[in-house]
Amino acid sequence: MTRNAFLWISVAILAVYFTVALLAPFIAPYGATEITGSPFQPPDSGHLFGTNDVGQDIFSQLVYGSRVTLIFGFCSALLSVSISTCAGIVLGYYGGNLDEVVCRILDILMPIPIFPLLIVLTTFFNPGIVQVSILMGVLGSIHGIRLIRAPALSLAETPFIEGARSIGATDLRIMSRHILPNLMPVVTAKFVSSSQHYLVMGVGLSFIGLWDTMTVDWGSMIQNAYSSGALSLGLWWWILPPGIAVVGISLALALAGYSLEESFNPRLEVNRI
Amino acid sequence: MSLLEIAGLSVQFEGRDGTVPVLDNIDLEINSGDRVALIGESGCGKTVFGMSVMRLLPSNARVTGSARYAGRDLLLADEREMQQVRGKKIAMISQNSASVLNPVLTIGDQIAESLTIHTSCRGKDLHREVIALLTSLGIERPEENMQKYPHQFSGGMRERILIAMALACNPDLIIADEPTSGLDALVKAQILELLRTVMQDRTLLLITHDLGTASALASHTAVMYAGEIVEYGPTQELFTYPLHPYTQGLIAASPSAGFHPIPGVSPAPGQVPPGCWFCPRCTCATDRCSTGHPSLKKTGTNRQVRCLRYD
Amino acid sequence: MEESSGQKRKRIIVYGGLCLIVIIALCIAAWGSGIGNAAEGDSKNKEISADEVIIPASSSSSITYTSNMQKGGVPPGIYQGLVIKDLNGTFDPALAESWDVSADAKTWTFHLAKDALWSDGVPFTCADVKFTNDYLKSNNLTLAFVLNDVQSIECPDDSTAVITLKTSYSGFLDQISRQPGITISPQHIWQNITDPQHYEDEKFIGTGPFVFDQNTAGYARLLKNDAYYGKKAQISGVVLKVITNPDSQVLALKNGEVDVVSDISPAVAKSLDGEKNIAVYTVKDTGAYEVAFNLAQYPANITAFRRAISHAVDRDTISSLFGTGRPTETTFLIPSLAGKYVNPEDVGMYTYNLTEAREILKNSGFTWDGKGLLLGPDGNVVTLTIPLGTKGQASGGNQKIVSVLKNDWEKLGITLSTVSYDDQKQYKKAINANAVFLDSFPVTLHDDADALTNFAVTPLQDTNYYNYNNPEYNALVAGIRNTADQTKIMSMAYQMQDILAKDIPTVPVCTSDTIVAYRSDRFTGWDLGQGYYSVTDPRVLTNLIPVK
Amino acid sequence: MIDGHYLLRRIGYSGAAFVICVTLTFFILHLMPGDYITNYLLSISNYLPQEAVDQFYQQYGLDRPLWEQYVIYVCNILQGHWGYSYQYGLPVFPMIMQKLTWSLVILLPAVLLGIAIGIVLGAWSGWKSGGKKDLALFNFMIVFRAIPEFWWAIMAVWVFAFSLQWFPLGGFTSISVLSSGLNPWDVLYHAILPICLLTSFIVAGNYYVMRNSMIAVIGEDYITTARAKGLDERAVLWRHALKNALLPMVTMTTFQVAGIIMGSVFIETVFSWPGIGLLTTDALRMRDLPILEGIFLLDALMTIGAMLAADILASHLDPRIRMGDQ
Repeated sequence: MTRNAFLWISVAILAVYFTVALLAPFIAPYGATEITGSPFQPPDSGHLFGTNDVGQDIFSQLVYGSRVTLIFGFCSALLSVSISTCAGIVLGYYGGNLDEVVCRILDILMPIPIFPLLIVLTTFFNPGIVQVSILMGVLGSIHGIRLIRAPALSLAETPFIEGARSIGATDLRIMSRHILPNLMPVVTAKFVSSSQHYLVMGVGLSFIGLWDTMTVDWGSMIQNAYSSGALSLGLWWWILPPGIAVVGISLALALAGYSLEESFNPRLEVNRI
Repeated sequence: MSLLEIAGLSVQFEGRDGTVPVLDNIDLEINSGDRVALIGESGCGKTVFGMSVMRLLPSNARVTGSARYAGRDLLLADEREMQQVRGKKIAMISQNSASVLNPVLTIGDQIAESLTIHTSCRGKDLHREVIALLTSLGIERPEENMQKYPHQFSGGMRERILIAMALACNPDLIIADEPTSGLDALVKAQILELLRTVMQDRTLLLITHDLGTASALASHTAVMYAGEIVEYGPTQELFTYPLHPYTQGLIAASPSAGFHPIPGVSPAPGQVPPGCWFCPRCTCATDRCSTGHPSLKKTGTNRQVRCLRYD
Repeated sequence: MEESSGQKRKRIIVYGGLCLIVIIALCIAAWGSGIGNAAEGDSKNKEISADEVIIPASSSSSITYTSNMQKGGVPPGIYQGLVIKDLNGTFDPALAESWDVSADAKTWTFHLAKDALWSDGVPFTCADVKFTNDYLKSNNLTLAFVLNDVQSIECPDDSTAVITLKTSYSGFLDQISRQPGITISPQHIWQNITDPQHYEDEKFIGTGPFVFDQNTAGYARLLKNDAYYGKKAQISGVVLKVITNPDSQVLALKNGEVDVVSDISPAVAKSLDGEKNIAVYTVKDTGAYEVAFNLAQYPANITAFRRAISHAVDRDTISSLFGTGRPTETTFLIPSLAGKYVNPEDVGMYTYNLTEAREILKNSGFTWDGKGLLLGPDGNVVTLTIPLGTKGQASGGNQKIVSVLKNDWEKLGITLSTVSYDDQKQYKKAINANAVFLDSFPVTLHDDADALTNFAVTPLQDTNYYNYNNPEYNALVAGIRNTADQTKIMSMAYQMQDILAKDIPTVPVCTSDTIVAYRSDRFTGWDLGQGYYSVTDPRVLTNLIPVK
Repeated sequence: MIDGHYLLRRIGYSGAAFVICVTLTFFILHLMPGDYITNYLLSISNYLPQEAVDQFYQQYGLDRPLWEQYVIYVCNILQGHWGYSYQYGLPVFPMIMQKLTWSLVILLPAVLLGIAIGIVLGAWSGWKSGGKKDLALFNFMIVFRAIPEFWWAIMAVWVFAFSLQWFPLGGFTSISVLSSGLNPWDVLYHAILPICLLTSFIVAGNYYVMRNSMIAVIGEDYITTARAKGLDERAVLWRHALKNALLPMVTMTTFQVAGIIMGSVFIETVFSWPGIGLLTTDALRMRDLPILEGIFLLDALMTIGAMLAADILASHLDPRIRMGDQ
């Protein structure tokens, strides 16, 4: 089995997750907060994963929860990577004073503790998913800009960029048609690894209850199960499914990330399975 | 008696898409005091040859044949034995001086390292030894310079340091792989002069694509094409009366001879044509050249050539 | 390897520096955690005896004690107020053995316990009572607001305190004993303290049945006060242990690491039922929920709408979700707890009947559009948003209520959504901007006739959360304040409940219980009966008897 | 040794970063919706006594204009006064230090062990890259790292503490602390499960970076040179490869050390280990600004210190940085 096969397997797993999230209303037998049974029902045909302490269907919660978790992970990763890429390319391409100034600013911003800042900033909004993911994306891009800037800088000095410039291509065209495609491997790999990171982070934030606890997502499901007796009562069907769901997508993203990284970085290719 | 006797050395690399032959059935004998040059175009397998003798090829290389050094077959020696040979008996001057020196160690440390491994030289003696080496290679202010890091030196200086590293343990054989690549003409001439001085009484295997370097340093020359030796002989004689069409072409292609390049390109490893491998580029190829593969034949007293014309 | 002396020095500096950093870090660690002075062998450290009760605390901040003049919290069972509130609507004696009140509810005379001693041996006198009031006020301490009504405190003798209020206030006892209440502080300790804001008490000299021992590494320990003047504890001490996760508390109970766990869910209680050596008891009606209206906002400003909604709250289903809850039966006060103050005529006012709700809406100008959505008298679709305080108490309960309301109100054509707020201030703002909100509270806040002031507008309180302002009602509230006559108070409370039943500023939904599980092989006496719902209540702790 | 100008420049940046951190956190925290006194009073009482709120504002100087509060705050910080907690009225610095110490009981061994083991494993795996053992380890690490840490922690508590009862359910120490004082072994017994978990996370992260870095290094020409000198494999690995491969690790490690304060929130939550992470979330809920400011300040100081240390360490490892010609 090769890394390539791993990539396809992880893409397939991701596709399943996305399908579930998109078609949630058709897949879930009940609403996410609908009370459809008595509390703590063990799994049966009516409730695939049983019910929680209120009598809500855990399977339906799992299905609807995928939306929140996926939106959070991918939106913040997309935002963060877009900002990093745009800023990184512009800095790398123009260089000079602009680059110097922005890099100094980044140097200064770097030590600011992101995680607590994020937690505090969420209090400014009704801590909804979208707001938090935007915040997270913006704050996370501080570290990403440097990652993109370095290869952009060396690309901007290569002969073919000089060539493009000499035939009168506009800056915008050079950046979008010549530099960006060459950076795509780095950007893609960064996107995949960021999505995994943010997704797990989002579930974690929700687990420690730092945003809207009314939203049904995997983190709050785990938190709910963990604090309302799933362990002491041995209700595995309550605490395991959301955890396994997180592990599944995180694993798929991790595998995809490593496979991508290897296919773009031939040096790592010695690893064959 | 020969110092290093290579017989039937073949190297193949195992890649993702099967194995790729790089060297084919090389025979080469290096006697004590000989300075043998191995010349050929880039990619013909010269460097691989040097590395295969040192057993430094990556793990996916399959080496067959024999390389007898002082009666032992190096290809069969275990790793421990090889460590005794490397640096002490056979030393190497690698190409590309910018990257072969470890950037985080001082050059003093790096030169002293071989001495520490292979000799009992320690402390003040070691220090003195390194300074003597640096001085003998024309590096000024050795005390100060041995505390410096590779990136603080120019290309020519780094090349001198590499030579010092190779000479440190006074090895029986030195394999110099493109010692003058990437240097400008003036520095190159200096290094060549230096090499000529220090290699006067030593055994040298010089790997180069530059005929000038070869003729300046080597007593014997082997010409390599697409992984096999096509001609061998004393340098002076070989350059004056080249027998193989490829050697002739190489000489014609050198800038001093007016730069007439050989038409076509060398075959990629593993994609050699049937018959004589040089046949598609050969100006004097005949029909039988494209069918029968010639073997390396002795001609005259001390010449060898691989061409059907001399059969 | 050859090294010059310069290189050697460099290396020594770097590695030495790294080692130094590690050592410093370890030293800080040792200093902060008190590892360094652990060996001192403090003589007051008594061996843990078998008859010390171990109670889990849900956060380390709940056992971070500062002083009883401050907000940070004090160990339970050490400080006492004049009276202690009994959840049956009466008051038990504490430092005051008995009390009289003047007819206008303005002058309160407390007869203090004569044998009461501070735990350092100094006798407790009326001077301490007077000092507490004066000190709180002269130092502008936050808790002083509890005593805002107090004009002065006189001490005719050591064991009598006469408190004169600024205005008549029949609910004064409730005021000083309900959370946060006021406990009496020792004058001989506090008179020397000039910076009470930042004073950290380490001894906690009090008069209660327990004395403070220590507070270390996630534990707090109280010992029995042998010199206590009242009913002495029969256990030798109390240990509070931090276990943050409620589920871990249950696990700890099963393992025998703690002796009691309170506030467990009905399902957990059920699973503990068969366990050996574990007993479960339920304290009824400790919490309550209401669906409240903001009368300043459309459509809650329409009385008919509120009336209709009062029939669209399925109190039976909701209380069934709480596992142990019961639907409330009256307009406001909870019958079993408020006892005699409940007007029996109003019991059972808000029956669940969607048809009737629909009828009321139809008769008062509401219509429905083609999709079945409810249109208000102004012709617009009625949509409601319920603000929720996520970090507020019992928000889980509110979630359950919302899910049931949503189900029913959608049948009436009302679209219901929720918004969560992380902060009380924002939440209160949101309550003021929306028509409907939910409230949940421990019943201690609502079980007294005085608590009906919640709905009033008075000189002290120019508005209320309901934005309810009925002059007739306000007059009754003033009336209740101004008298100490229990019969008068009762009849006025009845009238007020009638008014509330008519105006419906709120729909009481249900009450819920607190379930407590304890190790029956260790202590008995946890189940003190109705009204004592906190396991750290000194009355519960003094009632405990070790099994062996 | 280190280029003086370079060091000065780094220190200059650190100073600027610190000022910006302090300013940013001050304003963000003070503009944050909600305040302590409202939360507190509403949690204990049904109505909000305005006089108590005003009195609180006055006592803590919150009624002054924001810039004035900021100036006072900065002056206090410069004099080493970190203020008093709203909740407890206690000085913030000792409170934070006490919590931090308890956190460090877990974090310090975990970070040190994690970095050391991660580097060794990563270096070994990268050195042997392509081999069976390397691949087994590599795949194991990928899977391990993909699983969220709180999930591991919950499962660990479930299996080891509750089902098998090998370890305590949580807390710092057993109850004997009350009678016989703090016993380091007992603390270790309570800390061992969280330490193991945290260590394995740090190992997984560092392993991956170290392995990649090692793979990049073993392709370098100077490794061949070292072999050609006759060095044995161990010497090549430790003397020539490791030092070069460590360079990218330095930055990575910096951020780990810097994130140390908040990094343990999940573990602290699951193991009832009331350290600095729980103090932060608690203070945030209560809007206890002085404590939050203190934690941010400490966090910024630690981050800046760690980055400065990383710069110095990197320049120690890499002469190219040291000589000032990056």
